[in-house]
Amino acid sequence: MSSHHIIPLKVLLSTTFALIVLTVITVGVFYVNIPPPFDVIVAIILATFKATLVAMFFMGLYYDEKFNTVVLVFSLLFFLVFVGITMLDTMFRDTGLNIW
Amino acid sequence: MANASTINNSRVQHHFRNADQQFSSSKLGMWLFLFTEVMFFGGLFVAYIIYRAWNPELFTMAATELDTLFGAVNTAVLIGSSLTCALAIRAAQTDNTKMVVNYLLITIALATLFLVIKYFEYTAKIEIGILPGAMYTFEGIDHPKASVFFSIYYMMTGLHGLHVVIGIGLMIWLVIRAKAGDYNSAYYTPVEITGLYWHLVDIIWIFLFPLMYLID
Amino acid sequence: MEATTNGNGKTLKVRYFDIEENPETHYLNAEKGIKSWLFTVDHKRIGIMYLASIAFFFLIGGILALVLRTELLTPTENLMTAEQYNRVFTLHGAIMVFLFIIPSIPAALGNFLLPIMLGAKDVAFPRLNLASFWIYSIGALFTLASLAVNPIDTGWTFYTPYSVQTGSAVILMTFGVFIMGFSSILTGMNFIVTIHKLRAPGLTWGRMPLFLWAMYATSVIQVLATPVLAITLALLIMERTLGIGIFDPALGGDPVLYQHFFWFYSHPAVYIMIVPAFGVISELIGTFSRKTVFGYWAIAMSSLAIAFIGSLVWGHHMFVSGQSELSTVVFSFLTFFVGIPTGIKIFNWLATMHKGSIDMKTPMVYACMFLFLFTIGGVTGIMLGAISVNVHLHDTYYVVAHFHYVMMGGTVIAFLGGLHFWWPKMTGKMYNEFWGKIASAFIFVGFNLTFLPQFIMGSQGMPRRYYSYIEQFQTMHQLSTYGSYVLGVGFVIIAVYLAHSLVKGAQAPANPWGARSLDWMTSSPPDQHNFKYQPVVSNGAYDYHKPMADFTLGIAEDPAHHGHDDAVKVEAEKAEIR
Amino acid sequence: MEYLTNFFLPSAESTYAANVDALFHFINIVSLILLVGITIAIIYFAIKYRRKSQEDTTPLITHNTTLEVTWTVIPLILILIVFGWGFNDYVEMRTPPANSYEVYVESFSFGWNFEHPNGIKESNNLTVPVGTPVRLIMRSRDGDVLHSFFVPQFRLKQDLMPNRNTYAWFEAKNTGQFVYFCTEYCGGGHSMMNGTVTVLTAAEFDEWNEEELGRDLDALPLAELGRLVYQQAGCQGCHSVDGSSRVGPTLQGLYMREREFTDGSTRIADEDYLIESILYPQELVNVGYPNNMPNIYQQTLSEREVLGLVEFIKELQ
Ligand code: HEA
Ligand code: HEA
Ligand code: HEC
Ligand code: CUA
Ligand SMILES: [Cu+2]
Repeated sequence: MSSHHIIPLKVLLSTTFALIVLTVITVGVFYVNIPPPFDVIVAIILATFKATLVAMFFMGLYYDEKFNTVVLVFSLLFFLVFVGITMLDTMFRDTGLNIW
Repeated sequence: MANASTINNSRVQHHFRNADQQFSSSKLGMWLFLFTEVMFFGGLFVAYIIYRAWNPELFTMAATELDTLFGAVNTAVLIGSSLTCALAIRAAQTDNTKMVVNYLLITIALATLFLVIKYFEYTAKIEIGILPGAMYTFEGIDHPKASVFFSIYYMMTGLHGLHVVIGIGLMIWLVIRAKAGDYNSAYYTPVEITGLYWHLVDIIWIFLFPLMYLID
Repeated sequence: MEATTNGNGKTLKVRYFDIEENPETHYLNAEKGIKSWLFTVDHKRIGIMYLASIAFFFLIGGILALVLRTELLTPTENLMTAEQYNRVFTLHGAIMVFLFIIPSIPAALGNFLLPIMLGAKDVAFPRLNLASFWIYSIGALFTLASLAVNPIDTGWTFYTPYSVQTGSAVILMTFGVFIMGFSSILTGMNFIVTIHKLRAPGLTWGRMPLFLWAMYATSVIQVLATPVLAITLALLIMERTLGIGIFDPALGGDPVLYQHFFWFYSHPAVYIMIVPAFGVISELIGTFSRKTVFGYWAIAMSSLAIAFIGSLVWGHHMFVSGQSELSTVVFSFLTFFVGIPTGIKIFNWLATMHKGSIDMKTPMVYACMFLFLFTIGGVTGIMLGAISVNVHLHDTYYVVAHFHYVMMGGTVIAFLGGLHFWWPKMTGKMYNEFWGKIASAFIFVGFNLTFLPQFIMGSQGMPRRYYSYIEQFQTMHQLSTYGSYVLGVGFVIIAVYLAHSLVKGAQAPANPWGARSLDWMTSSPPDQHNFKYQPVVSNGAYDYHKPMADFTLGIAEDPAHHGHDDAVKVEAEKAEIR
Repeated sequence: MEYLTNFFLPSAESTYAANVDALFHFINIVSLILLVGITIAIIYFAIKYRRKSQEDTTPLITHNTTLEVTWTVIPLILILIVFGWGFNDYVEMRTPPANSYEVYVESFSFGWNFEHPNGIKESNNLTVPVGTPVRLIMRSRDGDVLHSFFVPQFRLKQDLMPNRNTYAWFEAKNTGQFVYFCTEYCGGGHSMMNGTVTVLTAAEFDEWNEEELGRDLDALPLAELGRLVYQQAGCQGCHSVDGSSRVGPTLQGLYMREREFTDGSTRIADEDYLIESILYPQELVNVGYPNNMPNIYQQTLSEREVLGLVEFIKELQ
């Protein structure tokens, strides 16, 4: 059964290494002073990348039943819906209907 | 929740056809639970994003009060604990009970270290009057909504901290059961599932760190 | 007791077995004593405990409704002051929503039926299921505690900043709801896993009863939206205790943001209420028309579509709240799309009745009533979704009438239908058909008399949550109040004859309605482990064109026991074991 | 028909009201057709296909694509029409003409203040000229809760918040008095937070303006001033002058009556007491009433106004 996959030690260690390196990069980027809003974007991309590594290898999604990945992706999607649609309000208040 | 479903030792519960079915059910259950965790923290992230979009200057000013070093070290600590946690599962899969216990203990130690660091961070802030909400008295940030930033900060890190505490509790319980020899390659569902939970706690911190500490 | 079958897509050897009629021992009497109930992990008993709890809370909520209707008989003070009135409608709304309707079909009927319909022995996590029930009870206790301390007066929506400022026990109440949220989440998770992992051999997705599809969609919404309610209420509690200033304008927060948070849960929550009802109606109409449900896949998928689209439309409660015009327009646009899959369901049910063999038993009477009342509730929802009209109708009795038509006329009616339908299965007793129909007539008349006038006075401009009103509305209010009394009489009749049937009712056969799904392929009441054998499914749940003989299947675990020795071989196509 | 439409909706008194009503009637008619169709189908099927014997068999009809597409597409078209129509009118309702007459609206628990561009202030009644677009700039009082301004006959509704302004506009077609309500739940006085919009002809409106502007508050006798303050500072929302009980006790006959407080003490309602209970309402709380009288009058009322209130209350015997 695929979900009983024993994740190779090498994979675990290199994932950890990659995560630490990415953390260093994240902090490094902070000191480079990228102008907003790109600083946030870079930070989010790096964090997403790290999170993907954790999910795939530490949490074993890479070896696991596909449906579990679907569940995770779905939850992120709904989070984005929540933020996205709410911001249609919070970012466009008092602009009236002139946007059309 | 993971625990309740799997208390029964290696025996397969009567309504499952076999161990595989039980294992993959538990795992799916845990993933769904993580789904709810994403939405639970999601609410706070939404509040964060919206307030940041409204007051970008406030977030820049306020983040200077947060210590990047503390944040970075804690990130590394949690990544390390994720590794040892994954290793504990590996040990269980390879029938190495002793290492299961050892790895779990290291994980617990790292988690505790995380909390200790958080403790110092919090006290440093509380001393200068950076408290959540109405108790906020700090005057170093010249912004009418400064207290809102720190409310969000305390809510997010506090809820995350609460998850760390729960994680420690779960792992202590795993250690006790592992010492009793309950886990082996045929049955290690609780370890696996607690591991999933722990990695999610790690992931959330991975996002919190740049969003809270690294704003310029 | 593992049936050692391994039929990954292979042909299974299957034997018929007889369903035992009126068994000596069944889940109700297999164990005795109060503890055997309170600490049971049997999904059926948990379902029954939920049923009792929600009946209790429906009674309380209903009595509060009658009290507030009585106050509204005249424009002046009848029974209570404005403050007391505010508490009464808040408690009525909160109890009906959080303690009654959300757990009603999913937790009570769902718990009882879901594993049986799947041919499983229990839900995937039985202990977690019991925990859900206890969490629900603890949450309910907090709610009741708030009643004793200082009943809350914020409206069931807890809008800030009023909920931050009022002196009533908001924290106790919201904490109770917070706790109950977890019960809902855990039940949802449990059901999703059970449906994914514990389907009987041969029970493919396409053979599942539509009730299960509906429960699946419901569970997805529960798992998805409820955590947001939890965090919202947690933040509200923090707002009151610490003054965190996220939602409270006095501290720099934004009250409209609170409304987004609240409705992000509470709009999908209305589909937590109605989608299970759709599931029940599919079962009722299929069974009592004795006909294959028309457009099986359309009905199954429309539940998921409703769950999905329903998650995108929460802002239609906020058209005049001061949210941006842009989002108002987007929300209005998305809102209407829920009507499409819902319409598909309604028309498919009608098409199922076409050329059927329709037996107007009480459950079917309720199903037809549902079609009528829910359509009214639904189309008035479309009315409310139209922005310009909503500006006029928002927060008037038109909205009150709309949501009672969908919640009471939809969910509660479907629930009553389901209750009568599965009553023989759950209790082993038949209810009284004659009184069943009389009561349904009272409910139909009383309901319309109560809520139709509310549409009219709402459009004329009668605001909701009003303790007194201008005289112009008095006639309508009086009609509405009298209607609610008729409604009350209907419910009393139901309570009486159901109680009577428990004591003196006729023994129910295993399959009184000639239904085809697995819940009817076991004795009434079912065995402690649902089935004496691991059932194997080789027909769809609505294959009414096939003879009944095809349906009583099972793998004899112990051939000496009840199995026919001259076993017939049945091809179980694609009998997958996952 | 006329009768029927009036039965459902109050008379349409603003320029955009008729459009809203048209959509309302359109949806109603379409819904009614759908509902009647569905109901007939249920009843017809239930009779025609009723079970004749227990051995009845039914045909296997799994689906019918043409039919299903039909009942997907027709509703789709209908909802697009309804959306477009509602959207169109909404744009109008949200776009005040450029030359609108502007009124500031303030809501508080439990009452309304209106301030005209020329400085005239009114409470619980808004006076406007007919045939002129009026733009409302609305806000709830600082520290107060949400309220909502609803004039059924204008088809106008908008929430008010304490932390930012919201806007609405209308143009009255006819003169007259129109009720408005508060439609955002706001506590004990929610259902008493109503008032009127008085629409005058242009000439009457000018006259009214002159009268109001000409009034010299300082010359007003104290009791008269008190009555004005009673109406305009929101006391009216919670206190009646006719003996009936609202959120707070009635002011009628209050003077020199013995009062009982939640701390067990009692006191005669003399002048001192009246002044104290207006300025420091939180100190002594009457038995049987919530402690929610606004604690704001030290700031908002002048000394003369408070004295005026006292004189006014004294006269209410
Ligand atoms: C069970 C609960 C339930 C259900 C199922 C619904 C279903 C719907 N609701 Fe309702 N609603 C509530 C419970 C529910 N609602 C509650 C509790 C409130 C008030 C909360 C509060 O403020 O306290 C509310 C309030 C509410 C509002 C806000 C009103 C306001 O405060 O201003 C709106 C606005 O858009 C709305 C819309 C809808 C729509 C479009 C649907 C749709 O899902 C309906 C879809 C169904 C149909 C359309 C009928 C069947 C279809 C056909 C016959 C096909 C033909 C159809 C077309 C041509 C479109 N609802
Ligand atoms: C599931 C949801 C639900 C249900 C079923 C009901 C049922 C009823 N509701 Fe309510 N209602 C709400 C949910 C519900 N309501 C909500 C959410 C609000 C908004 C609150 C707010 O504004 O915050 C509201 C508000 C509301 C108002 C508006 C108050 C206001 O705005 O001022 C009114 C007024 O008429 C009303 C009336 C009624 C009536 C007469 C019934 C009747 O249908 C009740 C009939 C029931 C009975 C009479 C009980 C009789 C039972 C027995 C006798 C025993 C039977 C026992 C067994 C079967 C075991 N409700
Ligand atoms: C939000 C509602 C509210 C408003 C607005 C309000 N009051 Fe009150 N008032 C109350 C309540 C409730 C009480 C009784 C509780 C108490 O004694 O504090 C009260 C008590 C009083 C009393 C003491 C009455 C007695 O019976 O002993 C006086 C006098 C009074 N108010 C005057 C005023 C005046 C004058 C104004 C306007 C300038 C005003 N109030 C505005 C709610 C209100
Ligand atoms: Cu003000 Cu309701
Ligand atoms: Cu909604």
